[in-house]
Amino acid sequence: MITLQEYLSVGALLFTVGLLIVLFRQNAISILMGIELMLNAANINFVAFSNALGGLTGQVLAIFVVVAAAAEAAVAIAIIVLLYQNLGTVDVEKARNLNG
Amino acid sequence: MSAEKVAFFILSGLTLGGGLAILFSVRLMRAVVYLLVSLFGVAGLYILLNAEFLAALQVLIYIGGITILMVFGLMLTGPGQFVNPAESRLKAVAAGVSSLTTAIVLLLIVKKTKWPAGTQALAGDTTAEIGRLLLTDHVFAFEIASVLLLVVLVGVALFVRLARDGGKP
Amino acid sequence: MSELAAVLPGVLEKAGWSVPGGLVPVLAMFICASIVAAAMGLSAAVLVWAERKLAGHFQCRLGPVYVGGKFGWLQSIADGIKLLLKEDIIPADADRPLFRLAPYLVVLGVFLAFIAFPVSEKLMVADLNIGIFFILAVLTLEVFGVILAGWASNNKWALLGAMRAAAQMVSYEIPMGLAILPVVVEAQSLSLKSIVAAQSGGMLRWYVFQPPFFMGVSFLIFFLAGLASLKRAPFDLPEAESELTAGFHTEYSGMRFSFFFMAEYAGMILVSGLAAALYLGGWHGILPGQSGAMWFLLKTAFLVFVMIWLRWTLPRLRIDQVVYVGWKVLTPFVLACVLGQALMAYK
Amino acid sequence: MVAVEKDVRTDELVINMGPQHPSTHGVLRVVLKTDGEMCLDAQPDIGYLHRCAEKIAENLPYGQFVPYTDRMDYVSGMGCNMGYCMAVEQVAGIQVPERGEWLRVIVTELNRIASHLLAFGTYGLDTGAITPFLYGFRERELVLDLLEMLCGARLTYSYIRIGGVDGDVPPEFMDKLKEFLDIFPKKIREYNKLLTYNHIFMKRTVGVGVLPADVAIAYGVTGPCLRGSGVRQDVRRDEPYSVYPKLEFDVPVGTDEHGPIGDAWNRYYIRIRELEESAKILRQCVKMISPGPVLAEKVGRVKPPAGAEAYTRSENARGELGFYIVSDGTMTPARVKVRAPSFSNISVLPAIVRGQMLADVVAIIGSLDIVLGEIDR
Repeated sequence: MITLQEYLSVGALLFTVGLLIVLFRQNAISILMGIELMLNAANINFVAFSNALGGLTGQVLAIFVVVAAAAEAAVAIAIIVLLYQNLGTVDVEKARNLNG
Repeated sequence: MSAEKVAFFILSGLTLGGGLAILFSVRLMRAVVYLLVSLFGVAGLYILLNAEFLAALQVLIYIGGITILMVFGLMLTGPGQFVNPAESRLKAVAAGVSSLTTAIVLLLIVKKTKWPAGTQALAGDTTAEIGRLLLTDHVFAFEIASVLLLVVLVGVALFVRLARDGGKP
Repeated sequence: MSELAAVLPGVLEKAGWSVPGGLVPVLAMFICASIVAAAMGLSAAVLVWAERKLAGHFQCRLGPVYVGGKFGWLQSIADGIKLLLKEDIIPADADRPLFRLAPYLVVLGVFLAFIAFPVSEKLMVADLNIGIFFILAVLTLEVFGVILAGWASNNKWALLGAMRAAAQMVSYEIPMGLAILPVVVEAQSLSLKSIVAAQSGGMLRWYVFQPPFFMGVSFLIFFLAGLASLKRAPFDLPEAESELTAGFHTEYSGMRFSFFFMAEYAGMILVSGLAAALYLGGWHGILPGQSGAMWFLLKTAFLVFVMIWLRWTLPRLRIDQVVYVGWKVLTPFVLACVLGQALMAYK
Repeated sequence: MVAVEKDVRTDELVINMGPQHPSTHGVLRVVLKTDGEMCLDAQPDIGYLHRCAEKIAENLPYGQFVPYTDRMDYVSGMGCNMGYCMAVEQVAGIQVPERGEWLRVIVTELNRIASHLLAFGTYGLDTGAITPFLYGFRERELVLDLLEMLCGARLTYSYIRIGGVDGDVPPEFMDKLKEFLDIFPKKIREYNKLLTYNHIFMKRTVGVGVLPADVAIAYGVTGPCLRGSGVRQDVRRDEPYSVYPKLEFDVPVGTDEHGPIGDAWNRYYIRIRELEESAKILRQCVKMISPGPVLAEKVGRVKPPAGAEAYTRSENARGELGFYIVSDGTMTPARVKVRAPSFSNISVLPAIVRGQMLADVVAIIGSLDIVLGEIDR
């Protein structure tokens, strides 16, 4: 028997790992990976709650998160490719001219 | 320890280990493979949580879609991008500290809150039930999601056009 | 698998082996896995031989004749031994771990898909209630393996092959997935067992022949898209021999190369079998009341034959034409089919 | 604000197609500059099969160079034999007997059929269809059997000698030839059904690699490639040699029936039509040939007068094959220059591949039907 707490801990840790990747890495694709991990962490929590409470709403929400993640990844990759074509880099530290 | 528990530890190990491996890998392509491992672990956790449909969805969308998109992104952003540049020390420390704080806070919340114990069995065919829910209770969100996808489709098509014309609209 | 797990303790007891109760499901799992793996390898070997023999006859020649006496029936075993004994070459600048990993991923994808493969009512590893969806999901693993293989080889031809594979799969997964929907709408289930069960009662109950033929059209689309996702001719661009030498597996040799081969042939069986189960009534016979694994295997074999036939007859499409067909021909048609079937089900 | 580099990066990939590649038809290397699947530039790099044939010719007695010509266009060696022998005969003033000329035409036309069948089969391979190759080889086998009856060789014949041909045909040759000519039209219809009018094949080749007539002429393209662009040029008709004036045959040219004139499909289809024309010529030859000597008497050692020179043109399977010979009055020529059709044909490649897809490059190289032995010599 695995308790809800254990699942939530995994979710929390995965979220932290994702956050670490986003903060540590400068490469835009790496950052995207970190964001995906964070979204997955949220999904684990949703599904764990769904399982614990006996409703399917959590799973439905998780499906929406997956949809959003897919959409986000598509746009992000398109932006990254465009960034590379215009600036010749995907290093977010170097692509500063949006800072003004 | 029951078989379920063993499976849980293996799968969470895969999930978190894959995530950490992304953090420490220097080659981006390998990072994508580690991401794959991590996402597989999550799919396994879904199965443990009796969410088979979501597990299959996870594999289909993440592995069949998002990781492949990332590989595409890697291929299209040139060979120079495979190795990450070195980070500044200050930034690393700041990132580490803030992440550690987040982790501690989150874990504390998980620990301190009184969660409902045990699980409630889900009745019948969850897949059919999810479908029903999507088109009844959550039909508004469903429509929003489809509009979102449409917007993404159009937006990405526009981006591709921009990319082909050399960034000029 | 659950049935195997139920009878296993008795069998073990008779044999005089004592196995702790908790290990029985694990043991059953291993047995099933080895059966699937063996069946996959064996069927791939048989198919390689059949393809060579058929290709020979399509081309006014004999095909293999010597190995094993008559008909060269041991040819693919000989080929397998040759591939096993061949030196395993990894290019100097390849990404070694990924290069090694890729063939396994490709095989794993197909292998996992066989778990829900419905040979007959009893002969099925597991009847998952998301059966068909599960198969579609794990098959994407193969795509990733192919891309990884192309990338890790550090060869420009392989990279181009991988890019083609990715573009092709992305365009064909969608019609393939959508083509299943009319059947799912009609059967009200994702489980392959119940989908096949809904088609019992003779040939006219098969989904292909159901008027107004939305499912007949989606059968054709499923088969074509399946062909494309298997990278079989005329959609064999990722491994186009005359253009990309061998595409994503240019740098592979020996056993690793044969893994790609095995995945392709097992995939042929998988797609044909799925088409047979989804649209052609699976294990149900032509007349009402007939059923059995034989029927399923016959239908699968026929579809595999069609695949081989197409391969040795048609030239190869170009990548823009492949993508065009996927997005602008198959997808609209299949969407119309889904819509039509949904409207039919609504009334 | 940080200045942004404005130069747009284009991700060009430079690929070496060859010298070891299944569809370069030999040891040709093409340096491709691609953007994804799009081919921006292609530079053929030749010379991997260079064997100094022209230099060897300067050091050998005239008659001994004949076997080397087999190895130039090794797919239609008879044509090369004939071109060289014609040049030597002109420079040394040797008259070939009537039957010798007839046999020369028979064997060169047979060899043209064999060569075009190979082109047909390999073009199928280039576009991804494997079966046409074996269908083509089925009939090519019959032709090679016929040629084997004459000289024992199936590839490097050296059957045509200075002053005529090596020997008369065996008695059963003519019957076998008639048999072949009877079944051949049916087989050509089969090829058309299998490949020429296949929907996918036409999608792959129609409108691909369009070579306008003026560009083709400017690059010196000859043979089926030039005729595919709609130029009715054939040395057999324009400047008839041997017994061609007595024969009736058409010179097929490209049409805009299915797509633009001068595309890969037209170049391919010209070869199929030429199979029919060659068969027509052979049928006339079988009827019109009469008994007699096949080799000029007392050819012996050829020793042309000093300063004599000759340039002969002949229509080989790939286009106009020219031999230029200068004599210095010794047993060996002072200079032999070969005008190889494939050499000119491949030179047009960069002009027509720009902006085509990678798969089209293969289709275009295949439609040019080059033989590297001839390009490099």
